[in-house]
Amino acid sequence: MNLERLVHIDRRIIYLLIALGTTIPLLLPIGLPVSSTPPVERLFDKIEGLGQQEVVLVSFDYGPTTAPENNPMAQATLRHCFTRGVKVVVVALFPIGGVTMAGEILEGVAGEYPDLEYGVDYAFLGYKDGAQAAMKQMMGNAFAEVFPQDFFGTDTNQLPLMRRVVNHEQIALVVSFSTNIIGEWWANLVNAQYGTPVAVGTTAVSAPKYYAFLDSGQMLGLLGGLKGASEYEQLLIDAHPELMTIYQQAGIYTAMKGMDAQTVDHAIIMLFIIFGNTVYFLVQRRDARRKQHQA
Amino acid sequence: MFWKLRLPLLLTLFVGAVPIVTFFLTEHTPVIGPAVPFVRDRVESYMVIIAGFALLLGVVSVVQGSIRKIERRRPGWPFAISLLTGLLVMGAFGILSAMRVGPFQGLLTAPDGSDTPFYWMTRNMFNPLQAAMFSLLAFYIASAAFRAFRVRNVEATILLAAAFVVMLGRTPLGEYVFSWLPGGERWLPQVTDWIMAVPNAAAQRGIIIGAALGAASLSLRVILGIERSYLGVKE
Amino acid sequence: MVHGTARAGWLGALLLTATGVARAQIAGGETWYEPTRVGAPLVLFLVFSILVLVFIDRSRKGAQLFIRRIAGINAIEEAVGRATELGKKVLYLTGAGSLEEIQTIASLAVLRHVGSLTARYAVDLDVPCKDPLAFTAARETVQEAYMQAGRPDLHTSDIVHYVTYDQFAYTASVTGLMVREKPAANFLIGQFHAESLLLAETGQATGAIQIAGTAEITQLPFFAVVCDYTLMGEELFAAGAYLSREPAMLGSIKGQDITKAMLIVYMLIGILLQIFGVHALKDFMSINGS
Amino acid sequence: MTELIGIWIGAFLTLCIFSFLYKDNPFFRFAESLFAGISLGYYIGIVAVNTLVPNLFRPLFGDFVGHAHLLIPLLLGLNLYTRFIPKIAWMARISLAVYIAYYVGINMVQKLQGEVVPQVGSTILNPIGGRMTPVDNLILIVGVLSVLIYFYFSIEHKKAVGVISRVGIWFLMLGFGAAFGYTVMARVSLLIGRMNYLFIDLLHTTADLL
Repeated sequence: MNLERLVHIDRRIIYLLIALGTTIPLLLPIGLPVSSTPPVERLFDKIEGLGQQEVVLVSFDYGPTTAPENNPMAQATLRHCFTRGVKVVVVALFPIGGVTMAGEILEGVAGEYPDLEYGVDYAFLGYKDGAQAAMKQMMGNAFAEVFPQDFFGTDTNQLPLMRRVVNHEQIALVVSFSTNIIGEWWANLVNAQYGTPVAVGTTAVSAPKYYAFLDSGQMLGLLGGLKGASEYEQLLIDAHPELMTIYQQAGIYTAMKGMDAQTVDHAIIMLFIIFGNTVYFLVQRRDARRKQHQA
Repeated sequence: MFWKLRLPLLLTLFVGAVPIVTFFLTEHTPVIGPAVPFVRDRVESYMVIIAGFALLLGVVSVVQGSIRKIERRRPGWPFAISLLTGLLVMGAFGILSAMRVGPFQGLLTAPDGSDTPFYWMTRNMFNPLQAAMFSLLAFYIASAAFRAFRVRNVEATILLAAAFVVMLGRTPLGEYVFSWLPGGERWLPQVTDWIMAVPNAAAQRGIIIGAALGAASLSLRVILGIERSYLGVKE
Repeated sequence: MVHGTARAGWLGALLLTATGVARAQIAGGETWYEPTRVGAPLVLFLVFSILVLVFIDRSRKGAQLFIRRIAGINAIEEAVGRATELGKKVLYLTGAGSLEEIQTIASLAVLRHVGSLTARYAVDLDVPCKDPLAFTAARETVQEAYMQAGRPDLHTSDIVHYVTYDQFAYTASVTGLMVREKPAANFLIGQFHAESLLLAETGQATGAIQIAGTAEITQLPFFAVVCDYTLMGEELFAAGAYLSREPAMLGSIKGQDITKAMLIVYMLIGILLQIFGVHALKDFMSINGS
Repeated sequence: MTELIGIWIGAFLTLCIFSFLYKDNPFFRFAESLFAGISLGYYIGIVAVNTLVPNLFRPLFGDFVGHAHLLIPLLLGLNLYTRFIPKIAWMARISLAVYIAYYVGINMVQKLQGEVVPQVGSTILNPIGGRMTPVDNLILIVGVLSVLIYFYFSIEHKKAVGVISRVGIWFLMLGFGAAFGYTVMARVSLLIGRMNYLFIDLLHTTADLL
C-alpha cells in the first residue's frame, strides 16, 4: 500500500464527507442527548425565577451572517419568557440587520402565544445606532429618550408596558444576543455601572473571550454557539414539556438539530485527525526501518 | 522638500498629538477645553467622510483594470464584463438613490414601503454570495485540521491535544466518551471550560498586553515621523 | 531638524497635559481631566513614551542594541528569493483593515521592504486591496519602494490594485487569483477576520510559501496552523523596525521592551502584595483608574 | 414571481460558489466577478446615501455658513484625487498623513488604557482565593508572564529566558489549539445555516409561492 498517498489524501474527499455530514442530520434528525453547563443553567434559572411583572430586556446585537447560531438562542429565551409570562422589551443595536432579525424572531415566537398582547406583555422598540451611547442613555436615563417611538411608530409612552419601564431600575435582566463586541459592552458599561444582571448569547467564536467577563462576575450567564443554544432548548423542554411540540416539528430549524449535524461533522474531523496521525506514524516507522536497513 | 515631506510630517505630529492630549482632558480644561468635545465628536465624522471619498479611487482602479483586461483580451477577460456590469448596475442604483433622481427615492425601501431594485439585488445576489463564501470555511477548517494536526514535536502535540479536547468537549460526543464512569459525562466539557478559562485566557492576555505595547510603540514612531513607509519620500 | 521639532513638539504636548492635570488637581470643583484616565493610563503613557524616547536617543547616538532573531521576518527574503527562482509572482495582502487600524500601518512597513526586494530581484508583485484608503497608501508605499530600489521602470499601476470593499467578495477574488496564477509566495500581513483561513488554506493548496502576520487574536490560530511563518501580535508591530535596521526604530523596540519588563516586575510585586492583603498595586491598575 | 426568481438566483449563485470546492471553473469565476462588481456597487450606494449625502452634502448645501467646518473633510477628501494629476500627486499624502496620524494618536492611548492597564490589573491576583483554585491562578500568572517573556525582543532567548519563553510558546499553542477547536463549531454552524437554506428554506418558500 502506498502510504504517501494516504498522507496527502485529496482534500475533496474531506469536503464531500463534511457536506454529507451536515445535510443528512438536518433532513433526518438523530436526536442526540444534550447535557447542560453552569453558564447556561445560570441564565435559565434566572428567568425561571422571575416574577410575572418583572421585565427582561432582550437586545438583538447580531445580523444574518450568524443567524444559524444566534437565532435558536433568541427563540428559546423569548419562548421561555413568554411561557412564564415574564414581560419582554426588545431592542436592536447591531447595525447590519439586527432589527430585521429582531422583527422576524419576535413575530415568529410571539405568534405561538395567541394570548400575548403587544404593548402589555412585550414591546419592540426598534434599532438605534451608536450602541454604547444608546445603552447608557436608555439604561441610565430613559428608554423613551432613545426610542421616542417603538418600531411600529407608536409613541413609546403610549405603550402600557413602557409607561412602567423607565430605565434600568425596572429591568430585572438584560439578555444580549451578540456576534461580537456589543455583548461585551452590555457587561462592561451596563452591568458595571447599574448592576443590572447581564447574560450574553454569542457565537462559538466569540464565546472564549466572554469567559473573562463570566469570571469577573460582570456577566450572569453565557450561551456559547449552537451548543449553548441546544443546552437552553433542552432545559426549556425539561422544565416546560408543553414546548416539546414546537421543538419536534419537522421542517423547522432548531439548535438541537443543528447540534446533531455539528456532532457528526466534529466526529468526521476528529476521525480524520486520528487517521492522519496513524498514517503519519506508520510512515515514520517505515522510514526509520529503511534507514536501519541501509545502515 | 518642505511641502512633500516636512509638511506631512509636521501635520502627523500635530494631528497625532491632539487626540492624545484631549484623551486625558474634559471640556472644563482651561484654554484648550473647548477643543475637547470638538475632537471627540467632530473629527471622527470628518475621518469617515474622507474614507468615503477614497472609495472612488478604488472604483477608478477597478474600472481601469477591467477595461485594460478586456482591451488586451487577457485570460478570463469575459469575466471582467460581468464584473463591470454588476458594478455599473448596482452603483448606478446607489448613486441615483443618493441623488434622489426620478423614481429612485430610497436606497433599500421606496417611500411607499416597497423594496427597491437595489434591495432586490442585495437580498438575492449579494447576501447569498456572502453567506456561501463564508460557509466554505467549514470545509477549509476540516482540511486544515486534518493536514496540520500531526504529532510532530512538543509544540504541535500541545496544539493538537488542545484542539482535540475542545472539539470533543463542545459537542455531545465529549459526554459519551467517559459516560460509563459515574459523573464521567461531565469531564470533557469541564476540561474544555478549564482550558478556555485558564491556559487559553493566559495566552490571550499575554498576546494582548504585548500587542498593545507594540501598537503603542509603532504609533509613537509614526507620530514622531520615524516610521513613514506610507509617505514614501526619504530625506 | 524634523526630529528635533518632533521631539520638542512631543514634549510640549506632554507638558501641556501634565500642567492641565496639575491645575485641575489644585482647582478642584469641575474636573478638568478625565478621572478614569488620569491615573494608571496617564502614568503608563508617560513612562512608556519617555522610555521609548530615551532609547531612540541612545540608539541614535550609537549605542548597540541587540534584537533577537524573528523567524517569520528572516523568512521574507527567502520567500521572495523562491519566487525569483520559480519565476512566479509574489502576492501581498495588507489585510481587511483601513488606515485607522494600526496593523495596516505595520503591514505597510513590511510591504515597503517586500516591495524593495521584488524590485531588486525583478519579480512580479501583486497587491490586491480591500480597503480604499489602505489601497491609496499601499500604492504610495510600493511606488516609493521601487524608486528607492532604483527600478522605477518596473513599477506599474497594476501592482497595487483595488478589488472591492466587501470581505467575502474580496476573498473570492483573491482565492480565485491564487488558484489561477499560483504565486510562489503569499504575504498575509495585517488585520484579518474570518477570511484568514479561506485565504491561507487556498494559498497552502497552491503550494505557495506563506508568511502571515496579525494581531487579531481570533485569527492567529489559523495562520499559525496553516502558514509557514506567522508574525504574532507584537512581532507584527516590530517587523517594520526590525527590517529597517534604523537605529531610531530599534531604539523604540528597546524602550517598549523595558516597559514590558517593568510591567512584569510590577505584576510580580503586585501578586506578592496581594498575598499579604495589600491591594494598592492592583487597585491602581483596576478598570476605573484612580 | 420576482421573489421566486430571486430566491432561485440566490441558490444558483450559492452553488456556483460551492463548485470552487471541486475546482476552479467558469461558474465560480462568473459568480466571483459578479460578486466583486455588485459588492463594490453596493458600497458606492451605502457610502453615498449613508455618509456623503447626510453628513456632508446635505448640510453643506442646506446651510453653508452653519456647516462651513465641513469644508475641512471635503477638501481633505477631494485632495485624495490629486493622485490623478502627476505634478501635484504628492498632495494626496497630506490627507493620508492627517488620517493616519489622528487614528494613530487615538490608538496609542486607547491601547494603553483599554488593553494594557486592565489586563495587567486583572493578572495581579492573589493565588489563594478568588473564583479559581490556587493552581489555576498560578497557571494563569505563569502563562501571562511567560508569553510576555516570549515576546521580549532585546534579549537572547537562551538559558533561563529560553526556558521561560519555551513555556510561553506552549501556552500560545494551547491557546491556539483551543481556539481552533472552538471555532470549528462556529464554522460548521454557518454551513448548517447554508444547507438549511438550500434544502429546507428554499423548498418551503418555493412551495409557498407556487
